[in-house]
Amino acid sequence: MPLTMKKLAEIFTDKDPGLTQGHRMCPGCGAPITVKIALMTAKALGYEPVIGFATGCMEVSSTIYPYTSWTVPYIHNAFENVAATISGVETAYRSLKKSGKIPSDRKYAFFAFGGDGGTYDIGLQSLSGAIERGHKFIYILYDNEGYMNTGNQRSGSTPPGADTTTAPVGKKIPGKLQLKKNIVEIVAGHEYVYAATATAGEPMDFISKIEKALTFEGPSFLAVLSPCVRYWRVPENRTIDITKLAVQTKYWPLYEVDRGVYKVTRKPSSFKPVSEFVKVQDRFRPLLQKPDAEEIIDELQQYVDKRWERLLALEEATKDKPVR
Amino acid sequence: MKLTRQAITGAQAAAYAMKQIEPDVVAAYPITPQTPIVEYFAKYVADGVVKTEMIPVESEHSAMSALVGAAAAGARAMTATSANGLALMHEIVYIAASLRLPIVMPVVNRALSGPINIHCDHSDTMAERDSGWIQLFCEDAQEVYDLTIMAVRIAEHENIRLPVMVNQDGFIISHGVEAVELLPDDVVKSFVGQLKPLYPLLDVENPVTYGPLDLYDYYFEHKRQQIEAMKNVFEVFSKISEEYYKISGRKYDYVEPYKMEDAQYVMVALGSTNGTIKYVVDQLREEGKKVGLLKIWMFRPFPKAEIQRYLTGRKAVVVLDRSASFGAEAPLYEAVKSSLYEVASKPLLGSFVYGLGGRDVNPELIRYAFEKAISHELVADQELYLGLRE
Amino acid sequence: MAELKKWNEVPIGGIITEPGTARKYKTGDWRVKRPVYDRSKCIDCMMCWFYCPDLAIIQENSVMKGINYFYCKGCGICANVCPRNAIEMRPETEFSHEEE
Amino acid sequence: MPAKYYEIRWHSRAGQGAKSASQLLAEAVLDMGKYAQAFPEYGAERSGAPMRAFNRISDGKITIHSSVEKPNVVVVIDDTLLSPAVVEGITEDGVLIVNTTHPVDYIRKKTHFNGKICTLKATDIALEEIKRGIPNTVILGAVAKITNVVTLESLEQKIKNMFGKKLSEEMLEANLRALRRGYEEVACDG
Repeated sequence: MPLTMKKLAEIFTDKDPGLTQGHRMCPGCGAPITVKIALMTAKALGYEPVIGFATGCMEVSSTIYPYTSWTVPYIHNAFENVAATISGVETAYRSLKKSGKIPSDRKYAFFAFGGDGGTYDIGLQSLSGAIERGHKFIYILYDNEGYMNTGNQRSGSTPPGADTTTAPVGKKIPGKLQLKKNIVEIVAGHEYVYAATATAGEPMDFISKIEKALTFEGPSFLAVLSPCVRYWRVPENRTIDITKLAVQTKYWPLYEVDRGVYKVTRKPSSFKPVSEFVKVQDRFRPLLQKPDAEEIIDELQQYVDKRWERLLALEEATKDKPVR
Repeated sequence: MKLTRQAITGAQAAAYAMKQIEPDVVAAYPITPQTPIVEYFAKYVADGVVKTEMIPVESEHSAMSALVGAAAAGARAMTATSANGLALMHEIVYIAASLRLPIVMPVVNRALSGPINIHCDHSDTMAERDSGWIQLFCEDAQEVYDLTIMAVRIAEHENIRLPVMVNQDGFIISHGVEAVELLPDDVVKSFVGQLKPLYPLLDVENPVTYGPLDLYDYYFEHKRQQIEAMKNVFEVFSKISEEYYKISGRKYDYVEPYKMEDAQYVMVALGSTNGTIKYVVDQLREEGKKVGLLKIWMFRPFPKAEIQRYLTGRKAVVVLDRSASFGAEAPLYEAVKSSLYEVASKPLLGSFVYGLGGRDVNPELIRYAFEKAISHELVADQELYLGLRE
Repeated sequence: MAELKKWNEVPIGGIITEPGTARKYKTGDWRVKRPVYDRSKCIDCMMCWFYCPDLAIIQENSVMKGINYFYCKGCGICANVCPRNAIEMRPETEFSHEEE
Repeated sequence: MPAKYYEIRWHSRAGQGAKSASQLLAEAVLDMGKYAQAFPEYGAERSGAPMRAFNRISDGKITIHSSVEKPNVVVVIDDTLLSPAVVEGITEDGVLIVNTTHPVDYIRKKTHFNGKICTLKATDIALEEIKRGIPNTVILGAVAKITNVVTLESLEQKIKNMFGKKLSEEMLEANLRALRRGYEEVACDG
């Protein structure tokens, strides 16, 4: 039976999810919600999470010495190497278990958490290497579409037209021109991997994907849209409903790729135009004030439509055809 | 005790020591001239000779990153690298020391790019001299074997908890075949013993946080701890060296004085060149010249007291550096010179940079440098070059 | 946290050996709006608890018990996700005389 | 008194086995209770490029770690490499050993070397005995004969230890025959 919110609440009446109060993330931040859901699911299913964190907002704000917001084993090494770091932890676990140096009756879950900077960009090599080597770990990307820790710079995940300090909307250039990297397909290209998108606004989908990742005999990867209210320039209380909107507008399609087999996990019966997702965020406001704003939004609409159709086609084409 | 004497390369000596140490985790990436170490070790793993789990990482950066994870988890962890590989690790080399993880890493010294060059000099390891790692230097393959085994004990000692680089000269030692006395497996195993993990991540009963944001209120205190741990190395090294002597008959120290008793002209150097210097010292002694050698085994922490003790009152001291420090005095020279600031009777000092990018240093060049000292032609703040066309 | 310690009084390597010490750190004073909870409207759906980024919702066995103002930063997510409008965000100035 | 070293320089093409031959020699010398070094010279060259390897042999411990500049013996595994450069630095009483089917005159002409030259048809012998044109073993036999730094027995024992487990009895015998023929068939001039 899948975990429900009520069930989780019962389980966590007298225990913490691994993350405690007193962290110093911005009010309304999506990242701690993402992390909390992942850890609660693992703990509820009897796993002992051991976690690695890439440098970023959440890493900084949760461990300001001598304070730590973690009650699970936690390691931060650097910005670009959380996947390699957790691969070392996981390997140590296998080695020590094999040689009888640690008890073998525990069910560990090795998590690596990183933002989009640590995942799409500077940490991509480390991530690719760890996945290719087949370590059993779960990589959770909390994707807030920019380098928010350093104050809203462009990342490989920033959508076109979003105003950032290193790709600002200017008189000549309308902000970032390039589309987001398709990180899930990059990861899914490693063949023996479970890769999926998720977001807190669709909690049951998110929880079931964590469950699947926990039991997957190999590396798994979840790209979780996790708004940064500050630099998306949305009200602090809209963190959750904006991610729902992202799904309803095809901006953030929910799907998974299990060893090459695509499955779209949420198929809304009707969609909203992507402009609804764009217009609620003031990071797009400078763009929207430009005379050709409509054109740019049309382009984005066409892109999300095409990507959706492509996903459905991939689902059809890869059905029952796992690469392994 | 049964000792095996084998003709092996420095790379084999390192790999063989690693086999006997049998770390829990090895993460490594090949790079010339370190490659044979990871190849030999991979074969031990593939043949089931060791129980070690090997992580065939995609870069040196990930090698050191994975080892930080493995060592924090509570595993005995090792890697090996050279030159650009070490440079790529650099950021994590510091982190490994700062997190006080007892990782041991053979480093096969090679010139740093650019231009790219695969041959020996010490620029790679010198770029890490302030990283918080203990740095040991080997004259030959025997020392590679011995010091790699000793390094494990030093790194893991409760008063130390610092990583160690065991340096050997690229190709000259790593690929040269020499006689090496190998200890039996069980002797090495009982010497290195078992790692006693400190704050292991895998202890979920006692969850710890590694690598927090450490701001101006505590960062300095943590650095002071590292400074103190480095000071503790002297005492611990001596103790472990004594223990190693009992099982091997070979005695190590921070420095090795060679024909120093009455020496008036002394050379100071790191690595394989010391062997060549010994040869020249023997020759010059035959000619009645009072020359000697002070070989540096331990460069970090720097054995200042020994430098002062051995060099005070000598007529002249020549320091050889196999790396340059652009815009400053060469690293070993700078350290020796600064150590002698406080001594009452200062020798004449001279600095020679040699052997960059694998440039050969032969007995004639060493003799030339000694002759400069003997004829009192050294100038303390003039850097000279051995084997360079000028 | 207590007085700052000397270098030889803290564990090596910056490692924090006591879990969850951040609980000692008050984040409630960041708040400019306060969520006020109306038990009569609440259906204990646990949405607010599930989504609170600061883990400031108090519940027992899936029964809503209130809000921990020592930690609550006042983001208002709880009020926004509440299907029954059982949580209202009110300016902190209204409560400035009260102790938490 | 500084130890006296006996030094050998090997010339071959990368992949022809000078490195292995020099290593095997060092190991055999070591088994005799003496000291030896073997070290190749590395560049960026790939198979086929001219390369060099070195041995340094002594009754006492060898500390020196510089390149060999004044070899007592130069061994040329591939006679297409013959040129004055191969005998560069060779000591006055030095010996040049060449794997060749050419006469000594040809070698003198190619190298301008006036000292002692020893030749043998190592590749032919290798083909006859071990059915493969790998002349190392044969040449090591010749080195034993000419230099006296290593005994034939020690080389035989080394080959037995090294190949004993990997090769069939027949192949091992063939290698030992190749070694002995190298020892017996090398001919010197000057």
